[in-house]
Amino acid sequence: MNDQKFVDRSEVMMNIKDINLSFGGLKALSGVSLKINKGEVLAIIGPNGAGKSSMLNVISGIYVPQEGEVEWKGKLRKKIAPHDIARMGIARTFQNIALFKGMSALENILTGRNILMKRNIIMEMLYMGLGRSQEEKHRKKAEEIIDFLEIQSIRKMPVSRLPYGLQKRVELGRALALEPELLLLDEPMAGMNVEEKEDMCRFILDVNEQFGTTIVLIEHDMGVVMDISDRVVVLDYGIKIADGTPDEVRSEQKVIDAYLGAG
Amino acid sequence: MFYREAGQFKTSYKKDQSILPIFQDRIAMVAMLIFCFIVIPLFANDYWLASILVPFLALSLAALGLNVLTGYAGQISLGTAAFMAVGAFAAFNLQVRVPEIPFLIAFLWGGFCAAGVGILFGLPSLRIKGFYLAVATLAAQFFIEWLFTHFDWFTNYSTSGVITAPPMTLLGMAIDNPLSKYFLVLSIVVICAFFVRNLARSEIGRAWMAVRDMDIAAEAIGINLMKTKLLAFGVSSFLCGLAGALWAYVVLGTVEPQAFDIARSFEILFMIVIGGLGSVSGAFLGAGFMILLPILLNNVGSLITGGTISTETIAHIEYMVFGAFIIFFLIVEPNGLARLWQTGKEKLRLWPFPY
Amino acid sequence: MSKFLSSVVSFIVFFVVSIAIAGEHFVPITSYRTGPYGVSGAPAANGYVDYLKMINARDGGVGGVKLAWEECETAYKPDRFVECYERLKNKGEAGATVFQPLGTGLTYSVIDRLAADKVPLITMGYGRTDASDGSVFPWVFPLMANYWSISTAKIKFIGEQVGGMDKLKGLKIANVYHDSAYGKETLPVLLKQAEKYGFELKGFPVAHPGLDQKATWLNVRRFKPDYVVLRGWGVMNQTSIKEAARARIPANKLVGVIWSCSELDTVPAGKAAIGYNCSSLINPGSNYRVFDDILKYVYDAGEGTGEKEEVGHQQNYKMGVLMGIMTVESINKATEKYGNKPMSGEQVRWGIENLDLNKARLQEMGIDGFIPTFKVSCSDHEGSAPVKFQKWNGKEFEPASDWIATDQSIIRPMIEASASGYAKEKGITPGCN
Amino acid sequence: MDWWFFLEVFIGGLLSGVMYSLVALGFVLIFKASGVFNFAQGAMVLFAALTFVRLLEMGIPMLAAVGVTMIIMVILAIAIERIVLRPLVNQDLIILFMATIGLNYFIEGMAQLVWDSKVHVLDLGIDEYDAFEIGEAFINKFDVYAALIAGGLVLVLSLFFRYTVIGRALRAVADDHQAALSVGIPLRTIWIYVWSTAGLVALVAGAVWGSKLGVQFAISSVALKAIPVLIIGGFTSVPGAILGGLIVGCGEKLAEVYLGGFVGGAIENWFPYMLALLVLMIRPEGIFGEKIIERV
Repeated sequence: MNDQKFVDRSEVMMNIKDINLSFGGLKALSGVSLKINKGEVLAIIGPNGAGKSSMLNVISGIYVPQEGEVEWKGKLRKKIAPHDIARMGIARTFQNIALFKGMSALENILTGRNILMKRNIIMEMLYMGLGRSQEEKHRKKAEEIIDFLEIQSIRKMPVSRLPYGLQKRVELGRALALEPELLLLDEPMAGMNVEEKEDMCRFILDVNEQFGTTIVLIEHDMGVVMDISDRVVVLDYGIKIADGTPDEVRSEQKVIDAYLGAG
Repeated sequence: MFYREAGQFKTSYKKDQSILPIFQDRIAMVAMLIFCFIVIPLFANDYWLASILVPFLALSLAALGLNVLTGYAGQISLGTAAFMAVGAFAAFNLQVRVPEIPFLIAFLWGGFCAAGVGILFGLPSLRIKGFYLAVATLAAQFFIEWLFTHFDWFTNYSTSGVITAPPMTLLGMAIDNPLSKYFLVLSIVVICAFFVRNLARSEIGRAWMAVRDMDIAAEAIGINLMKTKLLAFGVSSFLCGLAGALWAYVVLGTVEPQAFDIARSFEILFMIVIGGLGSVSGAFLGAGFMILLPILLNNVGSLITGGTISTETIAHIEYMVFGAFIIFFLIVEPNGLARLWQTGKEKLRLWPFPY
Repeated sequence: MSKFLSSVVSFIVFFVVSIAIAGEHFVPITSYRTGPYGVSGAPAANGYVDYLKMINARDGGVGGVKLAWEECETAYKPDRFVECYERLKNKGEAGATVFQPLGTGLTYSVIDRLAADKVPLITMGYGRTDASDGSVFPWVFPLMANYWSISTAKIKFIGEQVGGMDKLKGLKIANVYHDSAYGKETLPVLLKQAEKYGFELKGFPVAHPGLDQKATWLNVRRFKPDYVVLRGWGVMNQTSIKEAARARIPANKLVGVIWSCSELDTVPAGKAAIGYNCSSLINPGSNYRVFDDILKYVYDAGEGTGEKEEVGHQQNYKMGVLMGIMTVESINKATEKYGNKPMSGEQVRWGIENLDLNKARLQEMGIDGFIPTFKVSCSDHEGSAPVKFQKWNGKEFEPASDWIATDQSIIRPMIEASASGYAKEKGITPGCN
Repeated sequence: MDWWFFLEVFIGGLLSGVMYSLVALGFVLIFKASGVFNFAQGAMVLFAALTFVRLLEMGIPMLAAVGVTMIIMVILAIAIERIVLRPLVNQDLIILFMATIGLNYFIEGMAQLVWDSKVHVLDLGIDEYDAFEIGEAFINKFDVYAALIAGGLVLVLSLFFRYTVIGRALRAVADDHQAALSVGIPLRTIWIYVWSTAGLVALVAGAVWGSKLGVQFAISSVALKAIPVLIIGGFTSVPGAILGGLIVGCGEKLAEVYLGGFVGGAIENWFPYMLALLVLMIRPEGIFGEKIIERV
């Protein structure tokens, strides 16, 4: 698992073609097109209400745009049941933490493995055969993630008792447990202090490098975004106003206007 | 001092994932089982066996069932008694129609019928939540009670609409005295508790809890809400059905549908609220509490007051104490007796150090 | 929490050292004073206890041995009753004398235990009907009249009203019943009589608890019955009486069963209940010596259980007194055979089976006219006493008929069939020893 | 098909429907303001009715008795807020729901302990037995008056909600606790108000049901009749409660009369619930309820 994977950054993983999304009268996204390349770290930024979260939900398939189409690995993607998204290899974290409060950190991460387990009620009831072996097998995987995220000490703690930063980390762990190809992070660093942010950045980059996971993230902290992302997409009032490397985007006039609120 | 993990290093995840990772807990469990299977039978008199322990165990099983649904999977149900009724009447009917069927098979059949009905009335849970769902289960409660009261076929056309359980024999041994009944119920309940515990700590249990804690996130990590909820309804109702069969066969011997009225459903709901949602031990603690409290008040009342206060007054006070206790528990420890026990253990674990 | 534990401990202790009441006949009293039926249960319990108190005060107990009793609240729930039964059955020096559950469901829940525990059960006007066949149910005594017997008397009463059983032909009789085991009990025997006398019978179930019966009574009205048999219980009764009035069915066309025959049912119905008839095991009125004695020995001594106004006036209270009478008389009978010492359940069983309440005895007991004469035997655990019908005049019940004998010719075969069925099911060999 | 009879069943249904709404109203008020499903409403009805009738029996004049009962209900409301709601304020609703079940037991016990468990006749001076005769159909006057009382109460309440400060405050709280607090509405005061109002409704319901059934333990079970009403009408809507009541009333009466016969009758207990279930499947928030939106 720790061996560096070679990833071809030019291969398009998801191709989103000028989509329009609106709730009732309110237009969330208009004519946005976007390519997600395999193995890249893509940041979606923009002022509040720019449609970032909507974009993320379109990518994850929770929202189905009224117009436009989404290609996943070269194939047109139809409407899918929410629980099938994960099976496509897409995992996500939530803006305001959505951990399973009643469980420990370890259990949360193990729950992320559920999708990779086989359901056999009898065996699980007896905790024998498959029921047992798979628990133990996946426990190993979970422990690897725990080591990777450096949260060994809190694995048995109920997540509700963990500090905010660690909760975010556990949630990332849960997403990783799915072994996704595409990882969506909705403001992974919101409300974190500097150290926590630095840790989180490190984890995100490690995930991207070690597992070759494609990452799409929404973030407010410009500094962070510019540091970690290969590519940045800027949305404003549901319209894509810029798309390029951090440096290109930084120098884009529209972006500056949008952020300074001028124009 | 004695309750410590220190020095018990888990050399493998296998060990760490065994049902009771901590050595002392294993000892305690063994002691518990010895107590239940050997000590109690030696010392308890028929009154305790027949009219406290056996009903207690039967209702614990029902509470366990409801705890699977409400405690683990977070779906509230007020129809528990109805599912018990299904279990009881299904078991009875199978034996009446096919007398050579052994009663244990009939019990299982009762459980499965209940599971079927449970899943049927669980369907609304796919669209509705909270007490909206509770209402759906109330529909089950009233409908099923009516069904059994009303169609004589279910009671095998007994003039009084009361079903009388056929005598039970296991391996040629008649189960008719309090002791044998106690052993029967105890064994069934222990096995079921073991199963539920295992489910709870396996993939299915996690799926349930995920749905309970945050259904959106659960979906996002690929948990099929529908399957998971219905499975919870199925397993839960199965256990309730089994409990119902025990109630009819072992506890009362004869029941009318009214024995499974809405009051019973609430009683069992309280058991898990007081005992602790989402824990196996909670079901037992809650059941014990709910069974003992009325008898306690009833006795202590007449004992202390020496009959100067009418049983009427005592009975009213009983109601009040009951309600008060429920509120008290919800305020002080929403996770019930089981959690109190847990925190107690954690303290003990660290003792004498404050943290 | 700790409080809870300590109380549990004290509770257990209480049981370990539950002191047997020595040298007394022990009478277990299982009553229900709470819940939806507490209204009916409380006065009955008062009557029962008052009578026992009176016997102790007046006669110093039975055969020189005092009566001791303990009351246990069942809340009309079978499981609670079973618990009370188990708790009380071995109390006292010679164990419990006799149980009176005062509830059909309650009765059923212990029938199978009686033989093993050697405790008899008296179920007056309720309980398991086919238990009248003592050869199959040696331990159960539906004394005086069971549901079916009363039902036959009821049809006879209606016959009287219309001037002869032959006049029943072509009449329309509605049977409005509580939709429960209890309510459905009389359906078969009513059908049988419908065949026999050629009246048209239609059943109208009322959903428990029967707070709103509008729909039911609209149906009844559409049926245009000549008479309505009301088989209700608890809050259902008065609602039925009211709804009947609203459906323009005169009260004197209603005939209630013995559990629809109390002030609790008529008073709330107000003027709608005037003229309402119902069957009863006892004669209305309060001028019987037994009540004077209760007032004299119990209430004047400030020992009264309930309110003084109840005594001799409240129907359920009177039923309670009747329960007391049967218990005490059975014990008395038993002492005649087994001597003046605390009686065991088994001995009392003999006492009940040999009850002979003839005129002389009733006079001795100061209840002549209060109840009819009857005699129990092994084959007839009922004693087939006649039934009294009462009429509500707006203030109190007054006799609406003479004592009407029940028609055993109809029901005896049914009872025996049903009983033998039970005997087969349970592997009992019927017989009178 | 006898149309007069149908008419009578129909109107009879409407009228008893109003009686259900009357109880349902109490639930709605509390749910609107605190999101709590107050299972104890039935017990409150019993308690209010018992208090009222016992006061009357003591010879206190009707109006005074109403006043005193009201005061007692307010005290009860305050007590409930202090002892039960305040400590549970941040628990999830299901816990609060269960707390009210506990409350239900407590009040039932208290009501019977303080007063007693006998049947008390409550005479509001309305003749229960004469009826308007429309063609061949009898429409019972008492039911009509009951309906009028209920209707009046609803009118007053909806006006109260619309035009008084407290009323608006209540609505604000209903919409969003935080918002309400931030604009400086003390949540606790609101709760006391709303529970008191529910107490008033309980008193009216208790009086009407009590004079119909006699005041006794059994009237606490009218609450069970009100639940399907709520589901159908929606937990948050006063007019919904009324319409729901009417639908349930009519539905169950018509069903009992015209369908009951085929399945052996006495279907009144479960039919409303099945009806409610149907509504839930089609429109989970009830006919008048506000849509529940979940954000991702």
